[in-house]
Amino acid sequence: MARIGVFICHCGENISATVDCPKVSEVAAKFPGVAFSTDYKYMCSDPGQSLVVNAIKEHKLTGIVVSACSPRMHEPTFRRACAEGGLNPYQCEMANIREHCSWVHEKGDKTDQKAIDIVRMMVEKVKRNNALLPIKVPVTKTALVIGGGVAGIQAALDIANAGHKVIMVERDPSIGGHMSQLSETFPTLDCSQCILTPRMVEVAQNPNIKLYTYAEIESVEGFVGNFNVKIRKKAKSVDETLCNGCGMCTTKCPNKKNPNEFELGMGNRPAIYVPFPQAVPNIPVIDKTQCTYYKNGKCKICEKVCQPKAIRFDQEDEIIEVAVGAIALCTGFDIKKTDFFPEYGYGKYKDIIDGLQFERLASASGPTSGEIRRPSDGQVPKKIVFVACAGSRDPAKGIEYCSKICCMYTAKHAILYKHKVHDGQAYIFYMDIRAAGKNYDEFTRRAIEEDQAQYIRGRVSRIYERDGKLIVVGADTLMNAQTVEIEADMVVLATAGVANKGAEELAQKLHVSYDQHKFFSEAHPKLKPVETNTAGIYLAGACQSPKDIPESVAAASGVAGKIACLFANSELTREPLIAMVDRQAPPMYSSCTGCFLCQPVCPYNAIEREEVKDRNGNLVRELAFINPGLCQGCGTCVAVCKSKSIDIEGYTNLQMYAEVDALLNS
Amino acid sequence: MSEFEPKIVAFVCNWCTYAGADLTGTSRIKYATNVRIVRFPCTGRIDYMLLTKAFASGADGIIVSGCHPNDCHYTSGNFHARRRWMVFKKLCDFMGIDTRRIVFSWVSAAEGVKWADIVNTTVEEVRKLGPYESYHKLSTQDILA
Amino acid sequence: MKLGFYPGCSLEGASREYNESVMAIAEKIGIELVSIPDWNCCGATAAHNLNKELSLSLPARNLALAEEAGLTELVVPCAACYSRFTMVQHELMHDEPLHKRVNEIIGKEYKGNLRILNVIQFIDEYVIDKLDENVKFEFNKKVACYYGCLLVRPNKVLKFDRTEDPQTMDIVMKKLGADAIDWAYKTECCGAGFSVSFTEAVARLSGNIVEDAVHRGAEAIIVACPMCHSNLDMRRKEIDKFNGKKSDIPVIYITQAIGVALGIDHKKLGLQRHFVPVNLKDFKPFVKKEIDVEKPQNMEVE
Amino acid sequence: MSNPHHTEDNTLAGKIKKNVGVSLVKCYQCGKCSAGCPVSGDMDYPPSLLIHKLQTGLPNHEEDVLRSKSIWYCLSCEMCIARCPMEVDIPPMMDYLRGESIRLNKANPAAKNIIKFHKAFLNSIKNTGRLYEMGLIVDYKMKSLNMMQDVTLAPTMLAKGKLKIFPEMIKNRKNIRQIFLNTINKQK
Ligand SMILES: Cc1cc2nc3c(=O)[nH]c(=O)nc-3n(C[C@H](O)[C@H](O)[C@H](O)COP(=O)(O)OP(=O)(O)OC[C@H]3O[C@@H](n4cnc5c(N)ncnc54)[C@H](O)[C@@H]3O)c2cc1C
Ligand SMILES: Cc1cc2nc3c(=O)[nH]c(=O)nc-3n(C[C@H](O)[C@H](O)[C@H](O)COP(=O)(O)OP(=O)(O)OC[C@H]3O[C@@H](n4cnc5c(N)ncnc54)[C@H](O)[C@@H]3O)c2cc1C
Ligand code: SF4
Ligand code: SF4
Ligand code: SF4
Ligand code: SF4
Ligand code: SF4
Ligand code: SF4
Ligand code: SF4
Ligand code: SF4
Repeated sequence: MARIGVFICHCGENISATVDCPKVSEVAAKFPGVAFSTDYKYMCSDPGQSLVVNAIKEHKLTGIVVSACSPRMHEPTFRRACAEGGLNPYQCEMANIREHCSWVHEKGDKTDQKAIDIVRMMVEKVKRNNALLPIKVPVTKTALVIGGGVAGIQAALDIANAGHKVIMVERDPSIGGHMSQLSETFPTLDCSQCILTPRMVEVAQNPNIKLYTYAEIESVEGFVGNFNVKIRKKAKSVDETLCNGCGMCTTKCPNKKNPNEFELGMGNRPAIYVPFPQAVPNIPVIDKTQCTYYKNGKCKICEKVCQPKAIRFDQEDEIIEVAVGAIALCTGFDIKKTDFFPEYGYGKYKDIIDGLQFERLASASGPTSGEIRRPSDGQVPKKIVFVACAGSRDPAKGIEYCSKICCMYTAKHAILYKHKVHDGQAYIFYMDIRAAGKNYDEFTRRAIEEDQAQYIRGRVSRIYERDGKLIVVGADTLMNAQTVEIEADMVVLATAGVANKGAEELAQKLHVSYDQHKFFSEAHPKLKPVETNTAGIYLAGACQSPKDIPESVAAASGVAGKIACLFANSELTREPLIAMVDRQAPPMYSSCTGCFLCQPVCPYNAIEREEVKDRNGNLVRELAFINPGLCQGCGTCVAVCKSKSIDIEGYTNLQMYAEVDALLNS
Repeated sequence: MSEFEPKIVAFVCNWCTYAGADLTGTSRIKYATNVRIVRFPCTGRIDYMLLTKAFASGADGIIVSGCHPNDCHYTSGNFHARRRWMVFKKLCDFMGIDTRRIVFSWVSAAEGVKWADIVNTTVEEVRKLGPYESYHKLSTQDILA
Repeated sequence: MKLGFYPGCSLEGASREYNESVMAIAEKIGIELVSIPDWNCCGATAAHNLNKELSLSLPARNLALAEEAGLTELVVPCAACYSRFTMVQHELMHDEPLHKRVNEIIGKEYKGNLRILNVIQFIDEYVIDKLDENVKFEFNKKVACYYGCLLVRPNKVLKFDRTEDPQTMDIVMKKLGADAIDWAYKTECCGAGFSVSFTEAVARLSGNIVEDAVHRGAEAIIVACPMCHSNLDMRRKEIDKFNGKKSDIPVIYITQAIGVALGIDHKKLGLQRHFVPVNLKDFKPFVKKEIDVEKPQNMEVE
Repeated sequence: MSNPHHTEDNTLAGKIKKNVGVSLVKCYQCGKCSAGCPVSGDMDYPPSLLIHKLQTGLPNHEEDVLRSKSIWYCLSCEMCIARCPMEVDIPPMMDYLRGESIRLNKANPAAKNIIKFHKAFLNSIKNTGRLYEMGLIVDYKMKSLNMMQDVTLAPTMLAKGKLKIFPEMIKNRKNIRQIFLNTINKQK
């Protein structure tokens, strides 16, 4: 006979302000099978939990229903309390009367009735709960880091230094990400390359890190502790084991006029190239779309000049399979290009550039060796306009969020500009200056007070070109919204930070969720900021939302800590809420008909064929068998099985039917 | 007579719509009280016989909601759910079950507002259709009563 | 081939030459334009400045009459009328109660089955393909194509070309052999219907337009709207006064430009009616050139 | 989304929201509209400032708006809405404000001619079904008493064949009068 305990939580006033908790408790006490019912101010508090523990012991309860917040919040808490009271932890259910009731309805009878219904439903369910034992699975203590920007580099180094193996996969020929393109970095103005390059080299030299550049994720299977990953290593047309990075090939390649991606089109590179001088690894790749040999069969000059004979025109993509226990997603972000702005000329004016292009102009290793010169004619701009929030905070353009980093880098640009062009004047059109961080506001003040940046509060309406000048038309909203027209020599748009190319496909391969802007979603915005909803997959850096370097690095170290915790045990305990095909002794009796309709629907290939043999070893029949290590408990097989031979713990047929029955027959 | 209050049952997946409905709560967005939510691990788990069961036990309308296509926590559960629903719908039409009373939708964990909208519109639509008496009457209890 | 036609008041009066040139090229390529029987004025800015329902009803009556007459496509050369018609159709089709009310007011039923074309769309769909075989002269002039506001805004409703830096007229003119320049005032407002009541503003706004076109070396401004035309042409005295210098750049309708290239008599195109004299001479015989007529990528049109 | 618990918004901004569906709370005062507006220099309050005055909901600011020149100088050119990041639809708001300004007898004196021109224009349509330009000019001059304006324009137009001496009349003028009676003339 079931003896169920019901605990109604007030959640301070969060529930009790709209739901009559004592009444619900009273009604619940009369439900068949309920042996004990009470209400309390904070069920999750220590006294609240003790109340549960004591009630289980005192009233010899066989199951409990905690009617409180969402099970997504406190189910583990009360399962623990349940276990402490001496019950199996899975004899506990939560009735969600906060998120699904008190917070979404007004006070009144209907709301009370709904709360009562929810409780009744869970009472009926919990009566049918089975005692379950947690499942243990082994953990492969190797981490996969996807993306080799500053976030990926930090995560990889931290994990490797904790003594675990790391595999890093980077899409480009070199690691470094966007930080390697920056000139100097706010809020301290250290040289980006100077602080990043040593870390890049550390990655290459750390014996615990295996680096695959020019590589992408092909597929991911498995689950926390046991992922199987296929990596596609794209053909570089260069044998990495032979190449010594001498650079003869790149200097001698006659095909030099290809737009340089690293310089954002503001320079050229040969068909065989290393993206930038400090690249890690320092091994060139041939761009097959541009190489003369790949295009029309002639040339091969690089092959001739390469002394170690490292050029391999017939090299093919390689698929590498690895087993890893955890994955860190660090694929970063990108920024909108200037052609995104109709009112600023659809990208047709050469001297309207984006922030990254300005970083390259300001960088000592950039196309102008650090002199600020405009792309059209190489002149030094004497009047320069920076446009903040270009595309950000602009629902009409589909980007309603603030890109967070651009206020700061625009102030930085104004400072760098003034340091390089002493008689130049910088104007910044802005809406708000968002500089919340340690020493950040001080930094923007410095741009204004020391480096004479003129901040004009208003959005630019239009930019057009006339007689070699860019006419920037804005309004000054602090001056009666009067029109301000500036004849500029160059304009820098602080374009919106957006999700990286391919983020959506990658998320789908990994089964992690992402928001409407294709940024990856964290499991909880406050309390699980570096976890994803998929166990064993973590995220760090700008792939989550635009982030600056300190934040990206902090998150990356957070991820490394999480992964080190995961790797601290050789076994992982998993929730036993998985599916099973029914089996009854004696030998292998089952209602399973062996139709195997269930097999193809399982997303994790968890359903296997089990052979039933007679004494003589002859095959009698085949039955479905679910591998408990692989099943993730989605329940799809349960729904397709026509003979109802599969059931899933936590959501058994009996439980679900009982719930539906209980809901409405009031 | 007071207005007819339809009884709506929502079959939702744990990862997207259940979390979306949680978000509706955390955002304090108000909606009609008529709905009762049943949590499933995935829409793929939903056995459509449960829909007829729900009608039999007095539901006037049903919402089935899970992750958006390609966003299923288990990759493809929601596709299988859709596919089976196509088949089941034909069966329903054949059996004379009013499929206008079954609303399919996608609500992600980020769509708290959408969840409230879906509940409210479903309640209004079903209110227009009236109580599903023709079905309820056939449920065993009534026949025996 | 028959298409519906709404001339609108200005084409019957102050902008006769626009009407004449539309008719002339339509005739040349064998399209019959059928006017809506007993059409009325669309109300223009005045109506929607003063009364919303009136501003919906006046155009709606025309649309209903066109439907009654069995027309399915309606060419509306005046950009102002075109804008009013398209906006009204959009509003009525998206607001059921309003639609009902307007039908009651006009005492007719507009169902919403008309396709409304402005003159450039008309050219794009029905004229362009016939140009190569019919064009006699190459329009070898530097031209500034001026779109104004009503042809391209609001983009969400009109869904025609891109809002900033539109290209359709430029493409037509390039096909005729012209050099369509890149300039800054393509879609800036000329002062629209304020010609009489707020002349100073019109002089300034149109003045800036003329000045930029001249500054960049254009030999003609090409327009597709009678209001633009009358502001830029008939207000030239005020414009020159505002700019402090005399300008003789002619303002011609795109239909006149096509007519000229087709070899139609200039009188028949009404070129003599302009305030700023039009002296378009020295045309070379037309040689078909492959020009890059790719529509620009960034079209915001769905 | 407005919160059902809030009391009804009786400010002018609230009425704009209710009557023309334009939500002024969305405007975050970026000034892009004012920067692009071709006549913002003629206006006493450029569009963004006009909106800000309404956002405050204070009677003196609302009064300023209804008595402003701005609402009459707006050309309905749609430049503002074409570029507004928050899609605040200013032209219909202007239409509504003009209506209110006339209704409450608060129209700015500078708008006199503009209103007279519009009225003369509509008169022509009401009488003939179409715009009779010659009549319009005469009517407008009578109304505005601005006899000398454009004295040279009309003769040149006549000479170029651009002005008709006699009005065109549509057949079903009754229908047109009906439309006027059901709309604008209903107000009185
Ligand atoms: C103009 C500008 C100026 C800035 N200035 C500063 C500053 O002064 N100070 C500051 O703190 N921050 C600054 N930032 C921000 C800084 O660039 C970011 O914080 C930082 O780059 C984020 O690092 P990340 O590793 O997360 O991403 P990224 O730097 O974007 O690196 C991501 C890496 O992942 C790789 N990748 C992407 N997709 C895949 C895939 N599918 N498979 C494998 N690899 C993949 C990429 O190739 C790249 O190497 C600036 C940003 C911009 C745009
Ligand atoms: C008015 C207000 C509203 C806020 N609202 C939000 C919000 O809505 N959302 C949000 O995300 N954040 C909010 N915050 C910020 C949030 O409170 C902080 O982010 C968070 O509390 C920081 O946590 P902490 O652990 O670092 O520090 P604290 O919360 O300050 O905790 C520090 C602890 O250390 C103890 N301690 C201090 N010194 C010693 C010592 N010498 N030895 C031993 N123990 C010591 C203290 O007693 C305290 O318990 C708000 C902050 C304020 C002030
Ligand atoms: S258990 Fe949940 S509902 Fe109760 S007090 Fe804790 S958080 Fe609030
Ligand atoms: S020449 Fe050969 S060894 Fe030298 S960088 Fe090129 S591929 Fe490497
Ligand atoms: S073969 Fe290709 S990469 Fe090598 S030198 Fe020639 S063009 Fe350059
Ligand atoms: S960080 Fe500053 S510039 Fe960038 S979007 Fe936010 S407010 Fe605009
Ligand atoms: S669907 Fe059911 S009966 Fe068919 S093989 Fe799978 S478990 Fe057995
Ligand atoms: S519940 Fe069934 S379908 Fe889902 S993972 Fe487990 S075995 Fe596969
Ligand atoms: S452009 Fe839009 S958001 Fe900006 S001030 Fe004008 S109305 Fe407000
Ligand atoms: S519609 Fe009116 S307010 Fe808007 S830009 Fe044009 S003139 Fe200015």
